[in-house]
Amino acid sequence: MARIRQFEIAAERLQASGILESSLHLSIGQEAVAAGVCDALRRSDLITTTHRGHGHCIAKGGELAPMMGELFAKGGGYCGGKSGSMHIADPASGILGANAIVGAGIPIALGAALAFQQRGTDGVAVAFFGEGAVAEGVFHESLNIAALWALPIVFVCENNGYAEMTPVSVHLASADVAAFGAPYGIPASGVDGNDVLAVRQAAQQAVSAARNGAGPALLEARTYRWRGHYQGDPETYRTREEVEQWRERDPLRRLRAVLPGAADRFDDLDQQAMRLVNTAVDEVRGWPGTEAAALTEHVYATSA
Amino acid sequence: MARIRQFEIAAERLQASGILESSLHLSIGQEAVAAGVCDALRRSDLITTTHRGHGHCIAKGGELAPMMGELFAKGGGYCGGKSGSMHIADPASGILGANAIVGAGIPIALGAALAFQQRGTDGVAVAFFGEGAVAEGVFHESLNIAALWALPIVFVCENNGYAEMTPVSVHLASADVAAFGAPYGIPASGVDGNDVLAVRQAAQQAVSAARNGAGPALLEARTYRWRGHYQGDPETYRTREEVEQWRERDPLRRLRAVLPGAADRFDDLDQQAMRLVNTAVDEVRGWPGTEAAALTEHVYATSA
Amino acid sequence: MKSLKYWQSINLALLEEMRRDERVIVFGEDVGLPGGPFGATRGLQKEFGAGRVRDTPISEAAIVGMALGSSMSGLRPVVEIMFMDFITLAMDQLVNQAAKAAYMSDGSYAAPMVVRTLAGTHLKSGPQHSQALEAWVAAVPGLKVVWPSTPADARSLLKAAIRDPGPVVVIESASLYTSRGEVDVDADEVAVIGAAAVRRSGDAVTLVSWGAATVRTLAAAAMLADDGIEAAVIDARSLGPIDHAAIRASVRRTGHLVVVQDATGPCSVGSEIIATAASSYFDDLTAAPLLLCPPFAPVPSTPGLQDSYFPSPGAIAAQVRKQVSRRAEKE
Amino acid sequence: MKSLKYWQSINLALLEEMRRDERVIVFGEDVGLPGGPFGATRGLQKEFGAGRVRDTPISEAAIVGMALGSSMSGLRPVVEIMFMDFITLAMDQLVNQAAKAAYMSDGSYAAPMVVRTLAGTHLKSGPQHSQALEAWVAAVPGLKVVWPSTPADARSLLKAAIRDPGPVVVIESASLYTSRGEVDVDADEVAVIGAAAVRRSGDAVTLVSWGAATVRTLAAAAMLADDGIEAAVIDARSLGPIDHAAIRASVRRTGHLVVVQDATGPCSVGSEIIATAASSYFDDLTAAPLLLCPPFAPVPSTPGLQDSYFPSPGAIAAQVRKQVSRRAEKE
Ligand SMILES: Cc1ncc(C[n+]2csc(CCOP(=O)(O)OP(=O)(O)O)c2C)c(N)n1
Ligand SMILES: Cc1ncc(C[n+]2csc(CCOP(=O)(O)OP(=O)(O)O)c2C)c(N)n1
Ligand SMILES: [Mg+2]
Ligand SMILES: [Mg+2]
Repeated sequence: MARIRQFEIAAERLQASGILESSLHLSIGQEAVAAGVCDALRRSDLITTTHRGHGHCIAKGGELAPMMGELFAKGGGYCGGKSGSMHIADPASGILGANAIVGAGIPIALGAALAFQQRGTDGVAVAFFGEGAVAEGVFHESLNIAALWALPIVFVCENNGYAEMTPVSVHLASADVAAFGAPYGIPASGVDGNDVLAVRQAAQQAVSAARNGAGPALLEARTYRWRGHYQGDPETYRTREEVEQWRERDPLRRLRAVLPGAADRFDDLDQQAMRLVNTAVDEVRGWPGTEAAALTEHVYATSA
Repeated sequence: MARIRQFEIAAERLQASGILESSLHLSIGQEAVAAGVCDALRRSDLITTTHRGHGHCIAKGGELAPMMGELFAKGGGYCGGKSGSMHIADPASGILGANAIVGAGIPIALGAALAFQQRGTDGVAVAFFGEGAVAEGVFHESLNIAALWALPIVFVCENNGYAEMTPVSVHLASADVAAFGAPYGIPASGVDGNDVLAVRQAAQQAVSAARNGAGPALLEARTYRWRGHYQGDPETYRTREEVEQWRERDPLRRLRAVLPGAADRFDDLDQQAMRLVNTAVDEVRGWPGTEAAALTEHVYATSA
Repeated sequence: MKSLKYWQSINLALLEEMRRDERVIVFGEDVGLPGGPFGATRGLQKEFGAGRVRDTPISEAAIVGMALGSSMSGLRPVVEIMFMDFITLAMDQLVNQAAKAAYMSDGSYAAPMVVRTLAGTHLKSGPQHSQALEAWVAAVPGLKVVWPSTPADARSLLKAAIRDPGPVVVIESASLYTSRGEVDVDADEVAVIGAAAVRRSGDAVTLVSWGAATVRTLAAAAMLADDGIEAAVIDARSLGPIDHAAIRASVRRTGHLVVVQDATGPCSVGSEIIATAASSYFDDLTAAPLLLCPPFAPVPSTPGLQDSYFPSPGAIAAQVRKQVSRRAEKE
Repeated sequence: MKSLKYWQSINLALLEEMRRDERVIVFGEDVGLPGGPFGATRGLQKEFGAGRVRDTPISEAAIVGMALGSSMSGLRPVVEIMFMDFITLAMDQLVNQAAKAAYMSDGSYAAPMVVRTLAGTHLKSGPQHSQALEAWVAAVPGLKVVWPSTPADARSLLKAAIRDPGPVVVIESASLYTSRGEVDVDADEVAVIGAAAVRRSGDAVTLVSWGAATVRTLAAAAMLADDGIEAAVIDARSLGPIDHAAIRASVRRTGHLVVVQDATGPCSVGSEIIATAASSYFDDLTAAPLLLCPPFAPVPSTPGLQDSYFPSPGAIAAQVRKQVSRRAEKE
C-alpha cells in the first residue's frame, strides 16, 4: 500500500509541476483493495484492470521503474512508452492489461480463467473494475459464463461511489454490487475496501475456492477515491466534507492502528517506498524517450 | 390465441408446400404469452419483439393480411414486403418492430417507455424476448436504466427452454429468469406461460403498475415451442417425448378446459380464425409483389 | 456575430433546439449536472430539468437503443457517446437498428435521433480514446454523418442533425473544443447536411479535409501560399453523404486532389473520395490523387509520437509541394 | 485430392488444427453438440470433448473478449460469431482490445485468435443477417481479414488464421457453404495471408472480387469469354492486408480495373482497391476504374429484390463490356 501511495503521490506531483505530461486517474485512498486482493494471488495468476489501475499493477508485482517509465513515455516503460497510464501490461508479473474502456477488462480476465481451466493449471484470474462497469452489459455476460463453466475467476468491484462525475445512486439501481452474483449462484460478498485485512481475507477465500475448482466469486469492496476522477477534475459533484470523512478512513493509517506496535515498521516502509519511488523516477527520467520508429512497431504480433 | 395458431399453421403449410419462400420461426405452443400479455395492453401501448414474434404482433392488433403479405414479400405487407417474418412493424397497432438480433428489441422498448414518461402520457412499453436474450448484456443495461428512471416498461421473457439448439441449462446459469429483477429492485414473477389466464393476470398487474408510475416489472413466462427453432430444424437436441409432454399442455386446449361449457364457442373461434387466415392468404396471394423500385426506397426517412 | 468556442456553439445549439422543440431531449454519461465531460451540455439540466437532460449509466448500447426507441415514439433524442471509440459498444443499435428503422418498416417509422461523439486527435489519451472511426458510420446506408471544423458549423450542423428525420452521427473534434470562431447567434443557421464548404479557394491543388484535420490543412495552405502555391481547401463537413460535386468542381480547375484525414488509410472516407474521383471524374485528374493520413497503426499516447502520427501542417505542405511539382514534370 | 463442400473444408481445417495443436479450442453459439448452425463444427465436440469445444450463451462481446483473454494466456481460440451482422455487438473487444493488444503492450503480448463469421448473400434472411461488413475490420490496424471463395481456400486460409500470431477475422460466405471443390486433403496446405489468387487470366480487363462475389464474377468472365473478352479474375482472398501488388500486376497488362463486391460502396474494400490504384499506379490505368456493388441500401429479405441487390453474373458482364468499350473509344 505504501508503495502504491507513494507512486501515485509522486506521479501527481510530477504532473502538477509539468514534468509529467500523462493524464492520470489516481487511486489514492483505494490502495487496500489492490493490496488485499493481490496478496491472495500468485505471480502466475493473471489480472485485468482499469483506467485507475496503478495500484493493482504495483500490488500484482509490477515494477516501479517500467511503470513510471510508461507514464513518462519512455522506451523502457512497460509498453515502450506508447500506451501510457491507462494501459500498463506486463506478462512477467501477470498483468494482462489496464484498460481505458469501462468494463472491457472483465471478459478478457474471463478468457484468462478459461485458459487456466483448459490447460489444467490451478491459476486464478482477477478482473478489477469500478462500480461504473456494472452498468456495462459485458459484466453480466461474463458472470453468466463464469458460473456456467465454473471458471476460476474473481470479479473484484471497487465501489468508490462515483463513475466520473456521476454518483452511484444515479447510475446504478442497486445499493449493492454483490447482489449481482445471486441470480447466477455466484458467491458474493461485500467488504470494507479500506480495511486491507478484511479485503485480504475475503480475497483469500474467493481465490482459494476458485483455485480449487469451486468456480467464480464476486467481491465488492467499498472505498473512495480521494482525488478527482482525473487530475484537474473540478469535483463539483461532491463536498469537501465527504472527502474529509473518507480521508479519516485512510487504509494505511487504519492498518497501522490495528497492528499494535507497528508504527515504526510502517514509518520505515513509508520511507522505503518513497525512496524506491524516487529512485525509480530519477532512473526513468534519464531513459531515452520512445523512438519514432516505435510508432509503427508491433501493430501485428510477429510471434505467439 | 386461435388466430395466432391458425396464422402460423397456415404459414407453415404454405412454406412446406413451397408456396411461401420466407424462413419461419414459429411460436406454436407459446400463444398464451402473446395473448395474455397483449390483452393487458392498449392499442397505443408499444411493443418490441423477436424473430419469433408473429404471435405478439397478432395479439397486439396486427392485421392478418399485411402480416401474411410481409411473409409473402408483397408490396402490401407491413414493411412493403422488404423485411419479412422477422421484422414486422406497424405504428397503427403499436408494434415498434420484431427483430432479428437477439436482445436488440429490449432497449428500443425502453426508449419507447422513456418517451411515454417524458411526454407525460400513461402509455406502457413491453419488450418480448426469449430466455436466450438474458445472456446479452443489453438486457441488464436496460433493467438498470428502467429501474433508475422508473420507466413504464414490462420485460416479458418467454422462457421456452432453448436458444436455437442449446438448452437453457447450457446457456444460462440461472434456473429462474425472474431472479434477474431482484438486484435492481424490479418486481419480477414467474408464470406458467401456457396458462393464458395466469399470464394475463400477471401482465395486468405489471402493466397497471407501470401505467400508474410504479416503474418497470419483469415477467417470466415458462413455455415451449412445438416446432423447431426454424422450419427445417432437425431437432436433434430434444426428444420426441419432451415435445409430446408439452403438447399435452397446449394453451388453447387448457383454456377450453378451464372455461366450462365454452367448447362450442371455442370451436367457433377456431373456425373463424381459420377462415380469417384463409381469407387473408387468398387476398394476399393476389397482391402484387414488392416492386423493384422499393429496393432503394426509404433508406432515409423523408419526414418525422 | 459573436466569438464563441466550439463547445459553446454545441451548447448553444442544444439550448436553442431544446427551447424550440420540447420533443428534444438529451441523455448520456455525465451530461446532466456535470454538463458533460467538456462542457457541451452545461446548464441544460438546470434549464430543462432532470427529465429532459438525463445522466445515464455507462451503458452505450442501451443509450443508443433508447435513443432509437424514443425517436420512434415521438421524441427527438440527442445522445452523447463520450468518445467515438466507445461507439464500438453500440454498433448493433446504431447500424442494425437505427440506420435500418426507416427501411425495414418501409417508411412507416422514422428515427429522428442524433448521436454526438468526440473523435480524433485528443489530449494524448491513447489508443482507445483517439480513433477516427467516421468511415464505419459513413459506410452505413441509413445513417448521416457530419463533422464540424468551426464553431459556426458546430452549431448549424448540430441543428440540422436534430431536425433531420433520420439518425445522424455528429462527430466533434476534442482538440477543437476550445477553438474560437465567429457565430451568427442571432440567425437560426441550419446547415444542409451533404454540402461541403470551400474554406479557401485556389487553382493549384484541391485539398479536402474535415474536423480537426481541416484546421491543420488550412495552416498548410497558408504555408503553401507563402510559396506561391494557391491551394483550394474544401471542408467536407458531411461524410455521409459526401459532397462529391463540390470536390469535383474544384478538381476540375486544379487537376490535383489531396485528401487529408486523421483516420488511418484503408477503407476510409479518404479512400472513398479518391475512389469516387477515379471512377467518376478520372479525366479531371492530371496526376495521381494523394491521401495524407496517419500510418496504419493505433494512436499512441506518446506526446512526441502523436505529433508525427497525425498529418501536421508542415508535413501536409511538404507533400502538397511534391504533388504539385509532379504535375509540373508531367506538363 | 478430394471433392469437399465449403463447410466440410472448414470442418476439416478445424479438426486438423485441433489435432495438431492442443491449444486450439473452439467456442461459440451452438458450435458444440449441434455442430454449428451450418455444420462447420460438426463432430468436434465428440472428438475433443466439451472442454475444447464449448457452446456459449448468446453473448458476442464476452465471446470475443474471452477469445482475447485466452489467447493472451496460452490458448489458440477459434470463436464463431454466427453472422457478421452480430459482430456489431463485439466491436469493442475486437477493435479496441484484440486488434491493439500487441501494439499497446509494445509486443509483450500477442493475441493469436480467430473469429469466424458468416457474411453476405444469404438465404433471404434480410437486413440484419446479410451484411458484408469486411471494410470495418479491414480498416483496423492490428486485424487481419480473409474471405475464402473456394473449399480449398476455406481450409488453407483458416489454417493460416489459426497459426497466425495475431487476431484474424475469417469471413465465410453462407451462400457457398454447400459449394464443392477439390481439396488436397493429404497436404497440410496453409495459405499466406495477404496473397491474392489469380483465378483466371486475361488481358482485356482485371476483375477483382472475394467471397461469394468471386463465383459470380467468374461466371461473368465465362460469359465475357464467349464474347471474346478475356477478363483476368483476381480473388483477393485477403482483405487485410490487400494484395495490391497482384492487382497492379494484372492492371498493368489490362489497363482496366473493375472491383465486384457484395458490400455497399462507400468506404468499402472496393473503394480502397480503387483508391490505391489511383494513388499508386495511376498511369497504369487507361480508363476510369469501376466498382460494381449493391445499391446504397440495406439488404432486403425479398427474394426477387435480393437478386437485383447483389451484382449478378449478367449485370457484371454487361458493365464490363461497357468498360472495355470505353477503352476502345479512348484508344
Ligand atoms: C465504455 C466507456 N464508456 C465511458 C468511458 C468514460 N469513462 C472513463 S472512466 C468512467 C467512469 C468509470 O467509473 P467506475 O467504473 O466506477 O471507475 P472509477 O473511475 O470510479 O474507478 C467513464 C464513464 C469509458 N472510458 N469507457
Ligand atoms: C445477437 C444475435 N446472436 C445470435 C443470433 C442467432 N440466433 C437467432 S435466434 C437465437 C436463439 C434465441 O433464443 P431465445 O432468445 O431463447 O428465443 P427463442 O428462439 O427460443 O424464441 C439465436 C442464437 C441472433 N439472431 N442475434
Ligand atoms: Mg467508481
Ligand atoms: Mg428460447
